[in-house]
Amino acid sequence: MEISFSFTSKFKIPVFILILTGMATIGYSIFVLHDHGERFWANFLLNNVFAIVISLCGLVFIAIHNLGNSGWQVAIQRIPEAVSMYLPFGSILMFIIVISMCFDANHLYHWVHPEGDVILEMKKGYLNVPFFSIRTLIYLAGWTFMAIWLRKVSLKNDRDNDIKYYRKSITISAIFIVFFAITSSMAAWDWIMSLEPHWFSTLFGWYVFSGLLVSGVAVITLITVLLKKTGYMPQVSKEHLHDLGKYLFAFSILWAYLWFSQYMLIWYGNIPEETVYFIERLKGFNTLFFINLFINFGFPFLALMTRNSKRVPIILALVSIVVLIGHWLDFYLLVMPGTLGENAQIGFVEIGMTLGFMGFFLFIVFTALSHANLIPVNHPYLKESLEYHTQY
Amino acid sequence: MNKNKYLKAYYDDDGLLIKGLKSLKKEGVEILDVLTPFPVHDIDKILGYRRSWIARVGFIGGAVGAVIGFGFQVWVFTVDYPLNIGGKPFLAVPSFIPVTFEMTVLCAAFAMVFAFLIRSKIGPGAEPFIHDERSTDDRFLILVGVGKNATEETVSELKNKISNTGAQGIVLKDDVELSKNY
Amino acid sequence: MYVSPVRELLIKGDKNYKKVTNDITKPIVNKPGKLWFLGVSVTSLAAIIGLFAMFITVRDGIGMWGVNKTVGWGWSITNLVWWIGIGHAGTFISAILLLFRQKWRTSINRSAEAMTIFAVMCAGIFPLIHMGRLPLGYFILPYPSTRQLWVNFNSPLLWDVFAISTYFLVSLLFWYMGLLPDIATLRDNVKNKILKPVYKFLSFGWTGSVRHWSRHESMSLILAGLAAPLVLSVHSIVSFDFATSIIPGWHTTIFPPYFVSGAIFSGFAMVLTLMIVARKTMNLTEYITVGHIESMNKIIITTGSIVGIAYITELFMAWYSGVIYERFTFYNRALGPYAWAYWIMMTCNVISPQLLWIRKLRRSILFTFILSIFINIGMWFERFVIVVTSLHRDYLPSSWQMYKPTLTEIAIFAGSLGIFFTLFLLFIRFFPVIAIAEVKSILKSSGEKQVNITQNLLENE
Amino acid sequence: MNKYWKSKEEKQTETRVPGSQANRDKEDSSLEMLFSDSIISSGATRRDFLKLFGFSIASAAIAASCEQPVRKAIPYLIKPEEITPGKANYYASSYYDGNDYCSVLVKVRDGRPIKIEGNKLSSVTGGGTNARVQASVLSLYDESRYKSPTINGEIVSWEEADKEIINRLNIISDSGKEIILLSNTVISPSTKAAIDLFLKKYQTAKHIQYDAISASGILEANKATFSKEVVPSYFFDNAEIIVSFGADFLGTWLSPVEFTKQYAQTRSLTEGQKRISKHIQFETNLSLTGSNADERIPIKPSEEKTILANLYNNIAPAFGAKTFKSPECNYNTEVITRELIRHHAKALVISGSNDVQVQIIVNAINELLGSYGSTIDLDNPLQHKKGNDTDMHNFIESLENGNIGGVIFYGTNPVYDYPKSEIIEENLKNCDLLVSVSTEKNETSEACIINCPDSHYLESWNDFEIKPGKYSLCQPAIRSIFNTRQAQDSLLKWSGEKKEYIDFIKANWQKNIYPESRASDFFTFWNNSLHDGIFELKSINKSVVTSVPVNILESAFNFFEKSSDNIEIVLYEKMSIGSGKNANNPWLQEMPDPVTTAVWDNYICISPRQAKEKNLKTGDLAIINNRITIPVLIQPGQAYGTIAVALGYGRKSSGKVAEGVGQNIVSFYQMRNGVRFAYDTISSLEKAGTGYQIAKTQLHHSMEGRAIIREATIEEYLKNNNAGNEIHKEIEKHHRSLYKEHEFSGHHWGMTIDLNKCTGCSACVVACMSENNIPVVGKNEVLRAHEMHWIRIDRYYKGNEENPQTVRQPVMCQHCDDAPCENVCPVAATNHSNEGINQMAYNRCIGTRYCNNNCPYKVRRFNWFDYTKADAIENNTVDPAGMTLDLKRMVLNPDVTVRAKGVIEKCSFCVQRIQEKKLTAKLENRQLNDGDIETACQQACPAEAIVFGDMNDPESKVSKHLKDPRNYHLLEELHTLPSVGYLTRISNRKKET
Repeated sequence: MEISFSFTSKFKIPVFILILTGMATIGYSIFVLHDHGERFWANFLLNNVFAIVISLCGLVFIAIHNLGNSGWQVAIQRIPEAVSMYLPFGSILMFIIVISMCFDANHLYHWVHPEGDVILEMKKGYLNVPFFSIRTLIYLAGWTFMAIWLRKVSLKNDRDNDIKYYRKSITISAIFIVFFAITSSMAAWDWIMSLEPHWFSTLFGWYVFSGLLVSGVAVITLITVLLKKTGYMPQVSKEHLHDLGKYLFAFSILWAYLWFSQYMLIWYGNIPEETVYFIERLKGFNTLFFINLFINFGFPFLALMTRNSKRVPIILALVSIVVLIGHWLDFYLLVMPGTLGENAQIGFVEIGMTLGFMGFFLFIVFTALSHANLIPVNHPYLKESLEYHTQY
Repeated sequence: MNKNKYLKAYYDDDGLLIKGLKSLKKEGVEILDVLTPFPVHDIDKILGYRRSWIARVGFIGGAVGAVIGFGFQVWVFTVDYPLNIGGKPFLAVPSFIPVTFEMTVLCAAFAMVFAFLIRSKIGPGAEPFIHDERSTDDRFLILVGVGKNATEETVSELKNKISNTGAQGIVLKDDVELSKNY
Repeated sequence: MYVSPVRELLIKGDKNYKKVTNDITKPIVNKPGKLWFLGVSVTSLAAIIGLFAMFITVRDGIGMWGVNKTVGWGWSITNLVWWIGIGHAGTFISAILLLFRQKWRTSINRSAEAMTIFAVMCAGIFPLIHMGRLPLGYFILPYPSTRQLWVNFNSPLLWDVFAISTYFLVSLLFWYMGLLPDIATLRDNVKNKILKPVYKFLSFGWTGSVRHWSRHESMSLILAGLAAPLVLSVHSIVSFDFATSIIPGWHTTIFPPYFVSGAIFSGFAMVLTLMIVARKTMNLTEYITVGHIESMNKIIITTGSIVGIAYITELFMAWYSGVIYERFTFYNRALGPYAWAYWIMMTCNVISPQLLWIRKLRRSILFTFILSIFINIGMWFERFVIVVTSLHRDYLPSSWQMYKPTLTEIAIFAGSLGIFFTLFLLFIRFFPVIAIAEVKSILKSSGEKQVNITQNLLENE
Repeated sequence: MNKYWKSKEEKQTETRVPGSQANRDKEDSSLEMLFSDSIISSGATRRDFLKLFGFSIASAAIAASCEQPVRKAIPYLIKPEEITPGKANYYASSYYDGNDYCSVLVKVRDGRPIKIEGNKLSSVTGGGTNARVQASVLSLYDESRYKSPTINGEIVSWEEADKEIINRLNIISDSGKEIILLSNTVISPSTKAAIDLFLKKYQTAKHIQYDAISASGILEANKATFSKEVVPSYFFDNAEIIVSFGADFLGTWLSPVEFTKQYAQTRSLTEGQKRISKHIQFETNLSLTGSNADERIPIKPSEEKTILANLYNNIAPAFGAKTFKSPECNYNTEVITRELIRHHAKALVISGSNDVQVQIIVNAINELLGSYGSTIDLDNPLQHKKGNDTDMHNFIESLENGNIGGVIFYGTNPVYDYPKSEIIEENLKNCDLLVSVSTEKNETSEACIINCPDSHYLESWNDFEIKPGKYSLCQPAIRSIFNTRQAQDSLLKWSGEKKEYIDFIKANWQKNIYPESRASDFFTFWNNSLHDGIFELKSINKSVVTSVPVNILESAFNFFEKSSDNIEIVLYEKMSIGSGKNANNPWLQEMPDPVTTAVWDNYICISPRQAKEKNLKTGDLAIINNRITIPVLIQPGQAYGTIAVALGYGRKSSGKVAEGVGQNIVSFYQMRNGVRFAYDTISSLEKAGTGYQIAKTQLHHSMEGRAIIREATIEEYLKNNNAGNEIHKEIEKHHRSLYKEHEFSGHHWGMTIDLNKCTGCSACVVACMSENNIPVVGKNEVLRAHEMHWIRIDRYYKGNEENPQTVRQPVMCQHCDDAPCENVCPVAATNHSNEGINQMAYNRCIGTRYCNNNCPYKVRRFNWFDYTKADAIENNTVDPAGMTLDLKRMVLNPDVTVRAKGVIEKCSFCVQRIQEKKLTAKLENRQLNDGDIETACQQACPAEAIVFGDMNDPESKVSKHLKDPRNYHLLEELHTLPSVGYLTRISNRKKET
C-alpha cells in the first residue's frame, strides 16, 4: 500500500503562477504605493497569520485525533501532517514582521509607542517589543518543533512497524495540546488583539481558535478532495468526507456560537471601552461585517445540513472554498480596522498578496506530501480507517 | 388454512440473524418483521427500508419553532408593546437569539418524538404484542409471512429454508393479533 | 465493524446477551438491600428538611437568607449554577460522545442522563425559590395577561426559563426514548405483579421491531445532534446571567464556553462519584471498568484544563484591560476576604486534576473517587466565587458588604442534595442503571470474550 | 365634632348638611364595618383605609376611632371648599421643640398630616429643614404618647386633673413654698404671656428655662462683655473665613438649618462666584461640620481655651489690643491669625464651649476682627437657648433643700437629660405637686404624679419669635388624636383664664404685633400671617459693639486647665437623636449618622491610635470609669487622647422604639459652678468585652482611588473650571453606543447635586422616608445590610486616618437612560418611562434581585421581609419599630404604594410629585415651570444642593448645572447615561503635594 504523490508540473505551474502574482503585488505595494508600506505590512500580517493558523490546525487535527484514540482519520493523516509543514516557513515570515518592529519599520502595533497614553502605559509590562518578540519566538519555535517531531515519528513508523511510535505520537500530541492551549490564545492576543491595544475580550483567543478549526478543516478537506479527484487517494471513501463535512458543519456552528457570545455580550453591556471594537467594524466595514456572518455561518449551516451534501466531494469542496474565503474575510475584519482603518479596502494588493501566500503555502504542502507515503501503512488504526463506515 | 399465518424463526446470535436474513431475502421469502433486543445494523438495509424521514420532521419542527420564537419576540417588542428597556432598541435582535434557539430545539425535538411515536404506533399505554418475552433479552426473531394460500408443503419448505440459515427454532402462528400491528 | 486490537475492551468477563440482561436488571428484580433503605431514609430526611426551609423562605421572605443589598444572590444562584452544571454530563455523554462515536459512553450514559434530569430538577428549585414573590412567579411566562404586558426578552433570566425548561424537556425525551427498549426488557423480565403492568405502560408497547429500531436510531441521532448545541446553549445562557451584566468579574466574554466546559467538568465529576459507588454496590464492575473511568478522567482533565486556562485568561485580561474595577475585582478574589474560596476553587479545579496526567492515578479508582469529590466541591466554590466575590465589592466602595449564608440557605442546599440522591436511589431501584440494549450492541465488538466471533462473522462476508 | 383646620379659620364654610336618617344609618354601618374590631384586629390594610376616604370622612373621626368606636359620622353633601379627597393641602406652621426651630409647611392629605416641608418664606430657615424636623410628623403618630390626663397613673378627665392641680397649686402657693415651672426656652410671645398670667396668679411660682443642650456660656459671656444676655445671630454667609472651635454649626449647634443655608451660599460656585469661604474647625470628635471643613484640627477639649488664648494674643497686637499671659499651645496659630486678620470683618470665630471664659475670649477676638455687625449680630439675637445653667443649678439646690412645693415640667425631661438626674428623681418625691406637661412619654413624666399631656405641635396653636421681629405661627393640622390639651391651654386654665389659647394668641397679636404691620385690618393681617406661617419685621440694624472690657478679658485668662495625659470624654449630639427628646422616632433612629454611618446606637468614638494602645477594636465593649459599659467604634479623626459618646440614648421610658437603645451618658457632664461642660477627664477606660455589633450602613471607607467623588481646590478651580473633573471630558469623548439612544421628546427629568453645597446633614434621607413610605427595618436588619433608604449619603475618608479628609455624596437611583438594571428584569417590571425615569412596577416585580445585582450604584432596595404588613401571607411581619401599627400608618403617603415583601424598590424621582405638578399645570392650562417640581430630598435640603428639573429645557436650572464644567456623572465610564449629575467638590485648602 504505497501511494506517493508526485509534485508534477500539473500542480507546479499553477502554484508558481500564484507565487509570482504574489511577488509582483508585494513589489507593487512596496515600491509603487506611497503609504510607507502600511498596506503591505497589514496584508503581510493578515495572510501570514492566516496561513500559520491553517497550518497549525493541521497539527491540532492530528493531535486531537491521536488523543481521542480516533481511527477513522488515519487514511488522510498525511494531509494534515503536510499542512503543518508550513509552520517553519510561516515562522520565518512572522519574524520579518518582528524584526521590522524592532527597527520601527512598520506601524502595525500602536503600543510600540505607548507614550502619552495612560492605558498603554499601564500595559507596557506586557506590550513591549522585546517581550513580544520573545513570546512570538516561543510560540513559533514550539509549534514548529512539535510539528516536525510528530511528522518524524509518523514517517519513522512507515519504515518500522512498531506500536511504540504510535504511543510516542500520543505523548507528543499531549504535550503539544497543552502548549497549544496556552499559546494559541496568547498568540491571538499578541498578534491580532493588540492591533487595537485598548480593546480586550477574554474570549478573543478562543474565537480565533474556532476560526482556525474551520479554515484548517476546510483546507484539509480541499486537499483531500483534490487528491482523491486526481486519483492519489483511493483509500478515501465517502465516509471520510462525511466526517470532514461534519467537522466543517460543527466548527462553523462553534465559530458562530463564539462570535455571537462575544458580540452579544459586548452589545448587551454597551460599555464604550468594549463596544468601540464593533462600532469601528460596523462603521467602515458594515457590509463585510454581515457578509462575514452569513458566509461563515449561514452558508455552511444550510449547505451542509443534509447528509448528502457532506458526502458529495464537489459540494464539500465548494463549501470549503466559500468558508475559506469567509474566514479570510473574518481575518480581514480582525486585522484591518486596527491597522489601515478607514484606508482598508479589498483591492489588487489584497487579492494579489493572498494569492501569493496561497501559492507559497501550497508549494510547501505539496512538497511535503510528495516526500512521504500518502498512507501511514503501519498505523495501528489503519485498518479501522480503511474499513470505516458509519451508521450516521 | 384460510387464515394468514406466519412463522417465528428464532436466532440466538445477531451474526446468524443477519446471515439468515440475507439468504432469506435472496430467496424472496416474505419477511414481516424482525425483532431484536438491541439495534442490529444493516437489517433495515437488507430489508430495503428507506431512510426514515424523521429528520425532515425535525427540520420542519425546528423551522416552525424558530419562526414562532423569533417572530413572537419581534411582534411583542416592536408592535404589541414596545418598551424602552435599558435604552436598548425595540428590535434587539441579539437578545432574541437565545429564546429563538431554544424554541427551535424544543419544537424540533418534540416534533420528532411525536412523529416517531405516532408513526410507530407506540405511546403511553400502547398494547404490545409480545411474540416472545426473550425478544427483548437475548433472542432474535424473524417473522416470516406464510401467505393465505400456503399449503403445508410450502410451509415445511419454508421451515427448511429457515432452519438452514441456523435458526434455533421455528414456530407457526396464526396472525390474528399480528395483523393488528401491521 | 472492525475494531483494532490496540483498543481496550469495554466489557469484562464472560458475557452473553442473557447475562447482560440479568446483571443489569438484578437490582430491580431482587429485593433492595438494607443499604439502599438506609440511603433513602437519610436522603429523604435531608430532602424534607430542605423543603421545610424552602417553605420558611417563601413564607417569611428572602430575608431568611444571608443575602443583602449588595450581594443579592448568594447560595441560591451558586447552587443553581452548580446543579445545572452537574446536569450537563448526561446529555454531553449521550449526545456529544454519541456523535463522536465514543463507545465507552454506553455503560454510563443512562445513569448520567438520569442524573442530568435530577440535577436539572434540583437546579430548577433555586431560581424559583430565590424569587421574592414565588406565588407570582408565573409572571415570568409570556402569557397574554390582562395588563397586556409580556415578559422582557432582553433578560438572561428569561432566557434561562426557556433554556432550562427546554433542556429539561429535551433531556427527558432523550432519556426516555433511550429507556424505552430497556423498559420493555424489564417488562418481560420482572415477575412482580405491581411492577409488571407499570413497566408495560411505560414501555409504550415497544417490541424491538426492526422498523422501530430503525426510526429510533435515526431519531436518537438527530436528537443527539440537537442536544449537543443545546448542552452548549444551556450553560452559555446560564453564563449570560452573569456575563451580560456590567459587574466586573461577571461581565466577560469568555464566560459562555468557559461555563460549558466547567459544567461538563463538574458533571463528569458527579458521574464519577455516583458511578464509582454504584458499580461497586451493584456489582457492575465488569460493565463500568477502569477503562471507562480512565476515559472519563481524560474528559475531566481536558475540561479541567480548559477551565484553568479560562481562570488564567480572566486574571490576565483583568490586568491587561487596564480597567481599575476589573483589576480590583480579581485582586480581591485572590487576596480579599473571600480569598479562601478562591484558593479552594483553584486547588480543586485547576491543580488537583493535573495529577491525572499520571496514568496510574487516572486508573486508580480510589484516587478518582476522592478527586471527583474535590472537583464537586471546587466547582461549587467556583460559582460561589463568581457570584459572591464579584458582587460583594463592586463599583462603589460605600456599598461593599460581606455575605454569610444562614442556616436556612444551608438547609435548602442540603435539601437539594437530599432530593437529588433520593431520586437517584429510586432510579437505580426501578430502572436499569446501564443501557441494556446499547451494551448488548457493543458486546461483540468490545466485550472480552466475543471479540473473535465478531471478526469471523465479518470476515466471512 | 368634626373640625377642619385650614389656614383660614373660616368655620362658616364648614357647611355640613346631615344626611337623612336612613342614609346616616347606612353610612354608619359601613363605617362600623370598617372599624369593627374584627377588621382592626386583622390589621386594616391601607386599601381599607383608602376605601374609607371614599366616603370623604374627616380624618379626625378616623383618628379618634382608632381608639374608640365612631358614634357619629356625617357624610358631606356639600364638601368644604378646600378639601378635595386625594389632593393634599399645605398649611404653614412652625416647628419648635425647645431645641430646633423651623418654619414649615405641613402637607395634609385627607385630614392627616403626612409630610413636613420647609417654608421658603421664612427668612430664618428659608425653606430648609433638618432630619429632626422632617421626622417630627411621625412623632404625631407615636403610640406611646400619653392618651389622656392621668393622676397617679389613673386616667382622669381634664376637669378632674385641673381641679386637682389648681387645688394643690393654691395650697402650695399659700404655704409659701415655691412652684417651679420648668420649661425649655420659651420663644413664643403668647406662651410667655400665658406663663406670666400663671406666675401672676401663683405668687410663689417661678419660671425656669432649662435647655437640655445649653448655650449658657455664650449667654453669660455676652452678658459679661456686652451686657447683653443673648445668643447672637450669626451670618456665615458674610464670612470669608470661619474658625470654629467645637461648634457643630452645620449639624447641631444653635440653628443648624439657618447656618447650613448660609454656609452653603459661601460654598456655591454655580452662579459665577469666584470665591468660597475658608472653614477651619478645631474639634475633638469628627462632627458633621468638622468633616466639611477645609481644615480640621483634632484637639482635646481642654486645649481649646489655650489655643483660643494664643490666637487672641496673636491677633491682639495687630489691632493694638492688650495681650495676656497664656500657656503655650501645641498648635501653631500663626497661619490662622494671618488669615483672620486679612479677612477681619469677614471673619467669624465661634466656639461650642459652655465655658464662659472661652466665650469671652471668642467675643474678644471677634470684636477685634470687627465681626460684630458683619458676621455676628447681637441686636437680632436668636431667642432660643436662653436656659441659664445656673438657674437650673439653683433649682436643684432648692429642690434638695426642700424649698420647692411643686414642679410643673413643661416639655422638659431633667430626670433623663440633666447630669444629676438621680438627685432630681430622689428629691422630687418630696414635692406635693408634680405635673408633667409633655407631648411624649419620658422619664420625668413617669416620675410625676399628674400628667397633663401636651398636644403635638401639629395639633396645636402657637406663635414664635425666633429672633426679634421674626414671628411665626403654628397651627393645628389635625384635631388632637388623643385626649391631649396643649400646654398653653392648661396654663391658661390653671391661671384662671377663660380664653382658649387660640383666642389668647389672637388677642396678643392684635395688641402687640398687629400695630407693627401695615395691614389694613387685623383680620387680613392674621389671615395672611397664618397663610404664610410667618410675619417678619425688618431686622434692627446690626450695631458694632464696644470693645470687651479689659478686666473681664483678663479674668478670662486667669485659669487654664493643665494638660494631662488623661483621656478626655466628650459628649456630643447626634444629628438625628440630639438630646434624646425625639429618640422614640424610628425614622431618626434609622437615619445613618452622617459621620459614622451607624444607626440605632451610641458608642465610644475612639481614635485609631488610641484604640490600638488600648487594645480595642470596633465591636468591643469598654467600661468608662468603671461605671458605664459602651461599645467601641474606631472613628478616624477622633482626637488622640479623647473619646466621644453621643447623648440622647439609653432612654428608660420613652416608648418601645428608643427604650434599650444605647446608653445614657449625661452623668459624664462636668459641672463647674452649676454650669454643664460637655467634656470631662476620665480616670479609666478598659476593655470589658467583645462581640458587640454596631449597625453601620457603610463598611468600607476608602474610595480606592476611583473617581467617585471628584475634588479640586479653589485655586485649581479658578485656573481651570473643570479641575478634578478632567476625566469627564475624556469619557464623554469616548461615549459611543452600539445602538441609538432613545429620544425623549417631552420632558426628560434630571437632577444635579452640588457636592460643594451638600454637607451630608441627611435631611433628605428622612424626607425621602417620609415621602415615599420607606419602611423602618431596625438594627438587626441594618446589621444584615437590609436597610431600605432610597437615598443614602456615601462618606469616604482620605489621607491620614488620625485626621482624615471626609467627602460625602448623596446617592440615589441615577435613572440611567442605558440602565443595566432594566435590561435584566425578566418580567419587565423596571423599565424606562418616556420622560427618562427608571420606573418600577411593584405589582409586576417578582423579586429576583437581578436588577439590584446589576446596578453599579447599588441603589435598589429589596423587601427582605414583610416590613409593611402588605404581604398576602399573614403573621410574618418584621416590624421592630411598630411602623405597621394602624396609628403609625397614618403617616403613609397615599400617593406612594406601600411595597410588599419580596419586591424591589428604589428612588422614583418622586414621580408622584411630578405627576401632581404636571396635572396642576395642565389644569391651569400652562406650561410646567422650572422649579415647579421639587423632589422630597430637594425640598428638604437646607443647602439647596439638589436641583431637579427638565433636561430637555435648556433654560432650566438643572440643564445649566449639567453644562457646568464641574458636572460629572457617577461611574460615567460605564455609559449608563445617568440622569443625575454631580458637581465637583471644591475645597478651600492648599493643594496637596
